[in-house]
Amino acid sequence: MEELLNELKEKFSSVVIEVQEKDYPTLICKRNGFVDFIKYLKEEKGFKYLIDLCGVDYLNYPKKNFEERFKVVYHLYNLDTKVLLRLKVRIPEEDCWHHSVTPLWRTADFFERECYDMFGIKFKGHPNLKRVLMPDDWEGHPLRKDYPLYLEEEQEWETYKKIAQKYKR
Amino acid sequence: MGIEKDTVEIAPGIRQVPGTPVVISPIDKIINWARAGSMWPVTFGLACCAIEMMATGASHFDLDRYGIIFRATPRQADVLIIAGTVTKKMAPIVRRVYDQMPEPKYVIAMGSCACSGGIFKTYSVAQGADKFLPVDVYIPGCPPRPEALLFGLLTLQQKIKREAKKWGFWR
Amino acid sequence: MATYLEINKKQVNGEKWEEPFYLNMGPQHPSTHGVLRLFLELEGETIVNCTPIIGYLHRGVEKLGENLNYNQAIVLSDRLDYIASAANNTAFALAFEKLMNLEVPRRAKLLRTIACEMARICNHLLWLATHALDIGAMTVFLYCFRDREWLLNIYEKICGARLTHTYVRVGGVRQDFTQEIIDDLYKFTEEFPSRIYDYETLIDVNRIWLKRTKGIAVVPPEDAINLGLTGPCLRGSGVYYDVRKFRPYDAYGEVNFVVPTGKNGDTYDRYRVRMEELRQSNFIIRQCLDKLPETEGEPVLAENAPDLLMPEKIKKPEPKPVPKKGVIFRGADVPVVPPGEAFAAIESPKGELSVYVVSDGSNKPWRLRVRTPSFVHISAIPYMAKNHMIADLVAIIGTLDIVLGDSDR
Amino acid sequence: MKILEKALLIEILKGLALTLRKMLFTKPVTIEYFDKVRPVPAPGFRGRHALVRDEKTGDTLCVACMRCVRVCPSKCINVEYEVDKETRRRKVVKYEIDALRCVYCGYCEEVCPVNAIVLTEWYEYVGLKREDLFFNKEKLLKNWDEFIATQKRPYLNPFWKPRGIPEKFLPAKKRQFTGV
Repeated sequence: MEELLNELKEKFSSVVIEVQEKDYPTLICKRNGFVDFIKYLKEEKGFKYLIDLCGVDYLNYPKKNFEERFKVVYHLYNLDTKVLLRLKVRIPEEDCWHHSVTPLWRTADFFERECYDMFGIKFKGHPNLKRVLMPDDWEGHPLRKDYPLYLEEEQEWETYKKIAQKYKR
Repeated sequence: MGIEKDTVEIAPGIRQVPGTPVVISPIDKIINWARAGSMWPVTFGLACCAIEMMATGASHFDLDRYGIIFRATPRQADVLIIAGTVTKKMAPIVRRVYDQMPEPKYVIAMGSCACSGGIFKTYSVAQGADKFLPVDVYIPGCPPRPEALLFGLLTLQQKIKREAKKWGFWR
Repeated sequence: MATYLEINKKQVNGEKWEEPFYLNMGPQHPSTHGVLRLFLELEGETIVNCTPIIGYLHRGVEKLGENLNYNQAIVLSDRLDYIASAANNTAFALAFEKLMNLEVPRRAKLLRTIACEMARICNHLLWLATHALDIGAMTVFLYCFRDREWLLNIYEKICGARLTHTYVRVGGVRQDFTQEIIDDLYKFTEEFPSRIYDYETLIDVNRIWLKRTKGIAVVPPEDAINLGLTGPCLRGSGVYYDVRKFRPYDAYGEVNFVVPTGKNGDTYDRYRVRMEELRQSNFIIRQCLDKLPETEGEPVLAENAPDLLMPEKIKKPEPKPVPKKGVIFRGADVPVVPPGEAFAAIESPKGELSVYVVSDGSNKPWRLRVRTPSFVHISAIPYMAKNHMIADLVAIIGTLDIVLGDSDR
Repeated sequence: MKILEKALLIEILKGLALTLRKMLFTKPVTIEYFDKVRPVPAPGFRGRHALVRDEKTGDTLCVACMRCVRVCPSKCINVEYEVDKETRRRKVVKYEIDALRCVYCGYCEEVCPVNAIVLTEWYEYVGLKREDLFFNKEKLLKNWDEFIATQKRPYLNPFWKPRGIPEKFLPAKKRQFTGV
């Protein structure tokens, strides 16, 4: 475990910013060169199974020690050595994009689409980056912290508004 | 009125000519009796309540006893059981399913989510199916027991039996 | 798009018909298990391309979870995978406990394990019922629901609800079993294997069943891992991976069970794996029941479990003059949950269900991420359905065992 | 042998034999609900809401502590109270539950310090209008009267005092509680 982390830190010193020991070993990575890094993990180190890919919005998070607004969190698993690894990539709000890992994992397809849908993080290299859960013409990205939980009438989605008005009783 | 002299009332509003199999009744009664005896719901499940709806139709509760048989197409159905959360994305489709049903049609909102949105007061959930559908019976519960659904269906039967003059207009 | 007459004319003349035919399946379709919509590109009756369109049951559970406190978020988890809600409860509770550093009493762990395995049996019975119904075996549907009703009645005695249990909670479980429930469960576990045998008599070697499941939707092991399949779908392809064995939680570390795996990775193998899991679940329940008397009388909720209300800040009493060694009093207001993050995964009946929770120190989660198996499995439909007939698509949806509430959240 | 088995449809005959056996020699599981059987749910089933009626005063036991309002995940409880100036006690003015929003999690009955609110084992209730299922205080008390008439006294809901939960987690009034 320790060896792996040290090796990764040495080999990819330009990508890995920080190594944290939380409930699972956590690597904080840079966006540049991330694909090479994760490809190395998958193909050389045996982290073949992508458990989860999700975004987190850190707008107004108390006592945060980084500038960027979003994070994309990966959970990778090695089926042979039973090691779970968490990777975090910080994404600034202004240029909100990230590299896609869909060419490596077919699973990442829906995960990245969901992440785009919910946070508006664009994944470069994704073959079909469309909304997955919300309708195509939905405005805004629901899981952002500045998005309201309950929409008032004026913010309502057009199609639903029409139906609700047409059949109002 | 000759009818009242010569006939005997066998049920409220229904009279029989004694000694013959002739029964005199308002057409409303006959039509409502027929409709109440064969309510065919659409196989249309949305969420959790659909599982309880299936359980109601399965071996333990057996909806067929009441002449309630699930139809897979809205074209042959009379009752739309909205079993589960209606999201805004789904609302146009639910409405389309309802529009495809022939008259007379009835709507049962089953469960908290279908009735009023329930716990999900969020951006993507329609706050109740009655926002865009005429709901006849509300069944609370999250999800309601199969017995509660049966009770709701029986309540709907009672409601149909009370109806008047809803048979002339084929809309 | 070509009309029917044009196509017919072309076919009569012996020309090759090249234009694809598009077909929409769902969201209102009896065999899509909910509100799944599939957009099919067909060539004749063969599927060339298939695009799943989901989100018709997206209720915003993750966003709503950020606005409710940790105990209230457990209520939401019931409605994710509503067939096996005890398993979902456990996943949420495990993540929250990890965040709060709670140690769950052993009796609660055993009770949770029993509830989870009952959920697995419930889920697999419903899966078998609907899968068989889709393929054409009606009798199995009636038999499975009969036995499922039995389990639901036991659940009702345990926690007062049939589907949405809210049984597992942060730091333990809701309440203890009574002797009556334990007796019921013993009776169930004794009789259930014979019921499984009944289902197998009906369909296991039935030639229609074999024709419709063997060789359908074959997934090689490498592809299964790449597609992110988990649970019985992954094990049907022959990959030995089970969260219960690899990262044991609750009482799974102390019970014996076998993780069945398939060989060919087709629909029939996945069916076999699930049938074997039914037996193993039954066995696990039996072992846990045998262990229950050892923990008789223990509490089922951890000492420092958070209150249901979970106030924003806990008001600590005035610090005592001589604090014990190692205990540090930090003023009057102490946050209930330390800031940080936690990741917990369980083997839900459908596959790996993992919860990633980020906390900012208040009583509400900052971010509640649920990775649900159905969401991933739906993304595998295009791969599996390629070059199959439309009729097989029904078997493929059935074998993946998807629940749309689970996938759309 | 295998060819013979195939030709004689052995496996299908086996299945049919099972169905026939179940048909003839087992009791039907179908319960004839409403006409003949009205099943009683297990104690603690979370059904229709009720406010416990106090035998002495004829009013609710509720002390308007607002714990149920705060714990409710779907925010379906609305309580209004006024403070009596002399005794400094709270008095419930309005107690409303929107049963259509309720998700029947049972948290309210668990946090209630005086066991005033209960989810009864009553499930046969539907509404033809939305307002039918909007319970105010009078309706809730009426629900209790209807429910308790079908019960053996003393009635004790299992979630008022969940089994196996350490005693110190419960408020003082709940610890000695033995039933209404």
